[in-house]
Amino acid sequence: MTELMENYNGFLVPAISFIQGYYAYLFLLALFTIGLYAMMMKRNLMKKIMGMSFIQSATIMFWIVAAYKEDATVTVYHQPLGLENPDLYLNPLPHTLMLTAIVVAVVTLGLSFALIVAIYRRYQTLDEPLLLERMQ
Amino acid sequence: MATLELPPRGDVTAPVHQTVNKAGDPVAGAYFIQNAYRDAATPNMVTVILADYRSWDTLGEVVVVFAGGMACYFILRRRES
Amino acid sequence: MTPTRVDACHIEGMKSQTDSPIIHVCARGLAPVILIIGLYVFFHGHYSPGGGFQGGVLLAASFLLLRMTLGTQISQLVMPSRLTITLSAIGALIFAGTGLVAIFAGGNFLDYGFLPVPWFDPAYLRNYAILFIELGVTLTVMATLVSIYDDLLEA
Amino acid sequence: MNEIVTYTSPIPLLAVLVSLAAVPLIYASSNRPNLREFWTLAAAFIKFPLVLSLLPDAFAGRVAEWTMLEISPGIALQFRADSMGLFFALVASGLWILTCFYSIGYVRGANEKKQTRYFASFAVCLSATIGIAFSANLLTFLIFYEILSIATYPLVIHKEDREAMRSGRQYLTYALTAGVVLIAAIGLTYHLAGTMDFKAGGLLAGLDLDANTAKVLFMLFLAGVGVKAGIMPLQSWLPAAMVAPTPVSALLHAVAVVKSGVFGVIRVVGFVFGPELMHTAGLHLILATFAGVTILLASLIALKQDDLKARLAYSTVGHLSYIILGVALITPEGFTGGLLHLSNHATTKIALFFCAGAIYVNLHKTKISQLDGIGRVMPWTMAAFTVGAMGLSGIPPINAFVSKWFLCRGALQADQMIILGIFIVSGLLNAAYFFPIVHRAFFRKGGSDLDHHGEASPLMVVPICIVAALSILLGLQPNLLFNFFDLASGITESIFYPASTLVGLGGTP
Amino acid sequence: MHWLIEFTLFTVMIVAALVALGLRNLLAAVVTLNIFSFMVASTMVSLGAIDVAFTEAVVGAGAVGVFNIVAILLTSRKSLD
Amino acid sequence: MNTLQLPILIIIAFLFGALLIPLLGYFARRLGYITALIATALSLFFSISGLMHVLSEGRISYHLAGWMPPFGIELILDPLSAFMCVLITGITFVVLIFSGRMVEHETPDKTISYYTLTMLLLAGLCGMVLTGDLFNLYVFLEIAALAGYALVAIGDKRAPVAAFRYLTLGTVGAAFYLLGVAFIFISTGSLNMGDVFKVLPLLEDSRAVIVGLTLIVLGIGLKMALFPMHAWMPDAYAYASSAATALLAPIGTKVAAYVLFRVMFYMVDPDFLRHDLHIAQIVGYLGAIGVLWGSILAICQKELKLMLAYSSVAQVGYIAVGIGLASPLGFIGAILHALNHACMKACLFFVSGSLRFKVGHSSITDMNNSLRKTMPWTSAAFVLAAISMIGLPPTAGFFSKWYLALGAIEQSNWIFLGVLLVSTLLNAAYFFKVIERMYLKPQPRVAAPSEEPSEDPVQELTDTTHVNRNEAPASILLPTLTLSLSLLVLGLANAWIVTHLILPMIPDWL
Repeated sequence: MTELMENYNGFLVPAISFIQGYYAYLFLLALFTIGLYAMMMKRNLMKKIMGMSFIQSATIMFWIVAAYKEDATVTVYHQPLGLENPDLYLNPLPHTLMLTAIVVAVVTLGLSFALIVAIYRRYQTLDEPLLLERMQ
Repeated sequence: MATLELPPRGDVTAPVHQTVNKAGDPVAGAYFIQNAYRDAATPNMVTVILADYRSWDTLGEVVVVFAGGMACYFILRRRES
Repeated sequence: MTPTRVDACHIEGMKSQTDSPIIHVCARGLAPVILIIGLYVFFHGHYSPGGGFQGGVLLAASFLLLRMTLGTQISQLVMPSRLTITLSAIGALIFAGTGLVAIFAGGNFLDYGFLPVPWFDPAYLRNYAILFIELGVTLTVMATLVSIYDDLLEA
Repeated sequence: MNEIVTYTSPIPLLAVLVSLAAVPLIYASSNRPNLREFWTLAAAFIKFPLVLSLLPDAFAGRVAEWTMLEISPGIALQFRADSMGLFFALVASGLWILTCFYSIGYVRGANEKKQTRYFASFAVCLSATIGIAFSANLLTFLIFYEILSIATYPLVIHKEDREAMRSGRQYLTYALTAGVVLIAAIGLTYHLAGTMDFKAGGLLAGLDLDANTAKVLFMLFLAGVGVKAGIMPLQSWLPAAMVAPTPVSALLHAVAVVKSGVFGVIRVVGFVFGPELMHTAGLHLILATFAGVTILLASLIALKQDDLKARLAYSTVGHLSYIILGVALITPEGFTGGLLHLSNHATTKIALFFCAGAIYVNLHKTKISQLDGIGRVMPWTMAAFTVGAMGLSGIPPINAFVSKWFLCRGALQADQMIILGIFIVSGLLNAAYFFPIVHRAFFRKGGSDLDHHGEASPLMVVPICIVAALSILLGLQPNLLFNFFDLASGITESIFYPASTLVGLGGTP
Repeated sequence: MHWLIEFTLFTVMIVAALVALGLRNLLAAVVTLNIFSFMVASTMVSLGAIDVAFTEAVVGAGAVGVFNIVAILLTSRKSLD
Repeated sequence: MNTLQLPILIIIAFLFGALLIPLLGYFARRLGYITALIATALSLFFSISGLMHVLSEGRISYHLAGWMPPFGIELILDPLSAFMCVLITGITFVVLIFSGRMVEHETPDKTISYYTLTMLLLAGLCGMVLTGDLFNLYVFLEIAALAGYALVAIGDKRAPVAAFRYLTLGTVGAAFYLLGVAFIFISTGSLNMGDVFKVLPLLEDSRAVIVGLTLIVLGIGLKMALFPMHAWMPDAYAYASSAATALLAPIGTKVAAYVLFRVMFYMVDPDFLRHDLHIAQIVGYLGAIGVLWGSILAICQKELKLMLAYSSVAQVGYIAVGIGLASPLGFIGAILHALNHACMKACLFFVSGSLRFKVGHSSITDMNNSLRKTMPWTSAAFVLAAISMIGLPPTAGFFSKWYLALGAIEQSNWIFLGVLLVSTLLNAAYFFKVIERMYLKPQPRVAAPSEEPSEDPVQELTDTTHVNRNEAPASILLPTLTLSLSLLVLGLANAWIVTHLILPMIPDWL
């Protein structure tokens, strides 16, 4: 029993705190990789766009995770909390930046849809092998 | 693996959350929290940063939106009306 | 793969009015509500989450709803296609113009403290200036999203 | 004996620019051949006196200099008419006048296309050559060297047929590769020495260079300038480039371009490395090996050629290496001999090429085996050919004998019996490949097709005779006209005895 | 144990992403993509970024969803992979 | 107006141009072009006066919205960015004059949106150049990128596919960049480049920073078409319309390269760059491979625009080599090459555009010596630009290579030296191929049906001297000639440029 406790203290606690601290980064890394994989390997242009949006989401989430503080509240001024202690509020800067980044991402997606429509109009397909064949 | 050198999630002692950085200069995030309401009489700090402190970014964002619209217009419209 | 008849039907279907009365009625009822929510989000951006961009997307959503259900022809009356690009340029001009006014008033670009509106103290001047430029953001985002939709259907 | 004084004078610049200025005029009057050729002649007649006017100053130890603009921080586009440059410029610009007349006769006689482009390129080439001669530092040298490479290209491909294009490609490949290697060499020199100005006695002389570095650097330089000088593994462009019209072969591929390469070698040996460094690092042996092998192989190959111009081309390859071998001896006599051979070979070889061109225009013959009996049809031309052949074989009254004599003395001075042997053997080989032609021309009976032909047009024959006469005159009295001999010995002196740093006022020490 | 909720959301997010990529019917994939987008927004709420979450929700469900569907209807609904 | 406002004026001239064109174009289509010209001319004026101001009185740090740098966004007008702005606006001005007729010819019903996108592209590029804030750079990068994707998408039939590839890769690049900025931001707590420069030395050997920088370089490398990430570029440039290519090719990649400069030499601690981190060297070696690879692929191309696009891959490699040298000479070489290459590439794409305008195609295999008769000036401009691309003195192209070569020698980096020299030969191989065809290849026996019909086909077969002159119109020809002559001027004036413009930008520590 004591052995188990020692084991718990010596290994599990650090492990759990490690997971608690870094799981978000690791998930996002995975998401980023999934996105890259989709963009490189998927043959349908629509799927490529999905991969692109995964990459963008992963990047955006990365910033948001970085802005998180334990035991802090949202970024709206709350009278009782006052303004003196910045640790009471989340960091608003990454939030702002990501707002912009999301907009950029949306517009990029919109443009890519426009391109897809233009491509389909010319080649009647969105699958890359067929597309390359018809481009010759 | 590089993520291991980043501060863990929710770490209050991360450089981003300090009031001064290692070189002794003020850090933007803490300044915004402390002064946003004072500077623009607006409780939502994100709005203040978005539209005042970093309004140039937001103008850029608006221009991106405009550019996106213009780009779709350029690509898809057959003829300008 | 040549365009099948099904695809052609889709395109036609998206441009014309929907046949289903339920969708018709729901959309007609929902669109103004979304519009109001959009306006609320835009105006309430100072105090809660929201602001120009989100408001603009909601406004655009209401117009898009109309376009999807009522067809492109009728919804032109609400938001004409040829105005969209102009509107989005005007929105961006409102934003950039505010900045330019600040330059002419002797400040740096976008420095709202220098705007020539004498009867506000600086903090409130900034407050209202923020609202004003958010108006530009809203216009641009709304108009652009509608414009992109129109362009996609134009094809 | 007085110190060298430099003074600012725009004459070197003008000498470079005058033919360049003729280019737009030539293009502007492309529809009126007479006016166009007048511009060419005018440029030639202005250029030569300009160069000549610098000569007295050079003998007085005054060197004209003109700094145009800074072309890279600390390095200027600078012209300096020192005696070495003047020597080369005199040869090139002097022979240009004759070539001008000859060209006019040739292109009209052969009914060449694109005459405007031909004359324009020619003028640019001359500018570049004079620029090479007068450049005061390595970068200026490089610039004009590359301009020369490019400007010659249109002349090589003049015929625009498949063979011409192939030769043009080959020529460009060699020339550009050389230029590239030269860039590396010059950059390295600049890095090592911190300067690029040519200095009699070597700009690297006082640097205490590591022998291996010096060898690598020298090999780079050799590859760079050696291509134009036709040193043996790099020579194959030269025979190929003989598809160009004959005046081009004559002036450019016997004088201007190839001599620029040789001039470059001399600059490198005498003004970049200096005799001392050449000795201590053993560089002269490398140079001598290459040059010696080239002389023998080129002469042997020339023996086998049936095409007249190809034979002349290989003979050129061999004779260029004569000059280089003389320089490689690093003895005053050898150096003087090399320099003299630079000018002497120019006059004799140009005579030979002129003859080949005249034969082609007049009789449309290019093969040696077809030349039976033409001595009777074209006596003046073939007489001049004989003079040139005698000169290059080293037979006394002709000027090339003088330089060969000095070269041999140089070999003796350096105690290099092998080199002496090379000179003698190759002299015999020269005779072996030239005299059969003379023999065919005068002592064999020609075919009936020669009956209706006479001598070539006077525009061609007169220049031929003038060059031939010049060869003889210079052989009898090397110091006649332009004091080539004094100039050469002055240069030698300035390189080998840099302490006195002066140009001799006539006469060896 | 607040972070366990986030952990779950993240897991669903990744699963939704993988499913969206795997579906051959693009319309179904788009719906899955909306789930993904909703998960992202929820995670953002959980991390306290309400402004961003709002935007992501509006955009993911509204603009991008509409565009996605329009684009698919205008082109082809099937995908090779 | 106050000279201290210059940095912002450079950008907003374009910005207002972009916003006004759709409004004014509503009234008269011609107004769009005129507005674009005026905006560019204004911006050029502001850039030049900015450059003069910077050289005489030092850098300007412009605080947008009046907030101090860590809080607000900072624009930096120092010699480097001012130089870049002059380059961008100057080249664009020439390109706009050129594209007046081209756009009318190629996309006649889309001129308004074309010029709007042009202005947006330039606003984005100038914003990228001037900004001192890492995130702001991302925003402007996206503006420029979006406009770029759209401009590429119209042209050849294959253009949308090329644009789509450009878009996906460009977006990935931007995402990489943003992720890298996140790493830097999280480690240092600041987005301002000056702040980051101060803090980075204090973070000893932080792997997060290294990863962040690597990601940034990766992202920018994608935008810049650095060697393994160049896949989008050739197609995008080759299939876009001539006017768009002429606009994008000279400056698009240069600005990305400039960002690399900023990040490498102005944001990162010098010791970091030299010893701990081999990013600069890696960039240099990638560039070196790109030089060879791009040149070799360019030799294989049969279409002039495609060949030029591949040669751009190679030329970007030179700039990367200059960065990799991380020495003053490398710096000079890279910046000078950015300038030279912008002029050369613009000129060459002008030529390919004029060919398409007049002949209808720019296929190398179909070229023949009728070109030197029909379009003598255009051909001459091509030859001059080609000579400069090959890098023969006294044209501009030689000198950038010269400085790079000197830099390589100084550092005893023989690989770089070898690459530089070999690439000269490769360049010569593909450019002389074109020149040879342009001037020497005889016309085909049977006149191609696409050529303009001649009155007497028999005569055309037998006699090539009677081809009528059919030169491009003056508004296309003049910019081409101006640029080709400017190559000579730039070559001869390079010492002046180096001492007066480039030397002041080299950071002290280099």
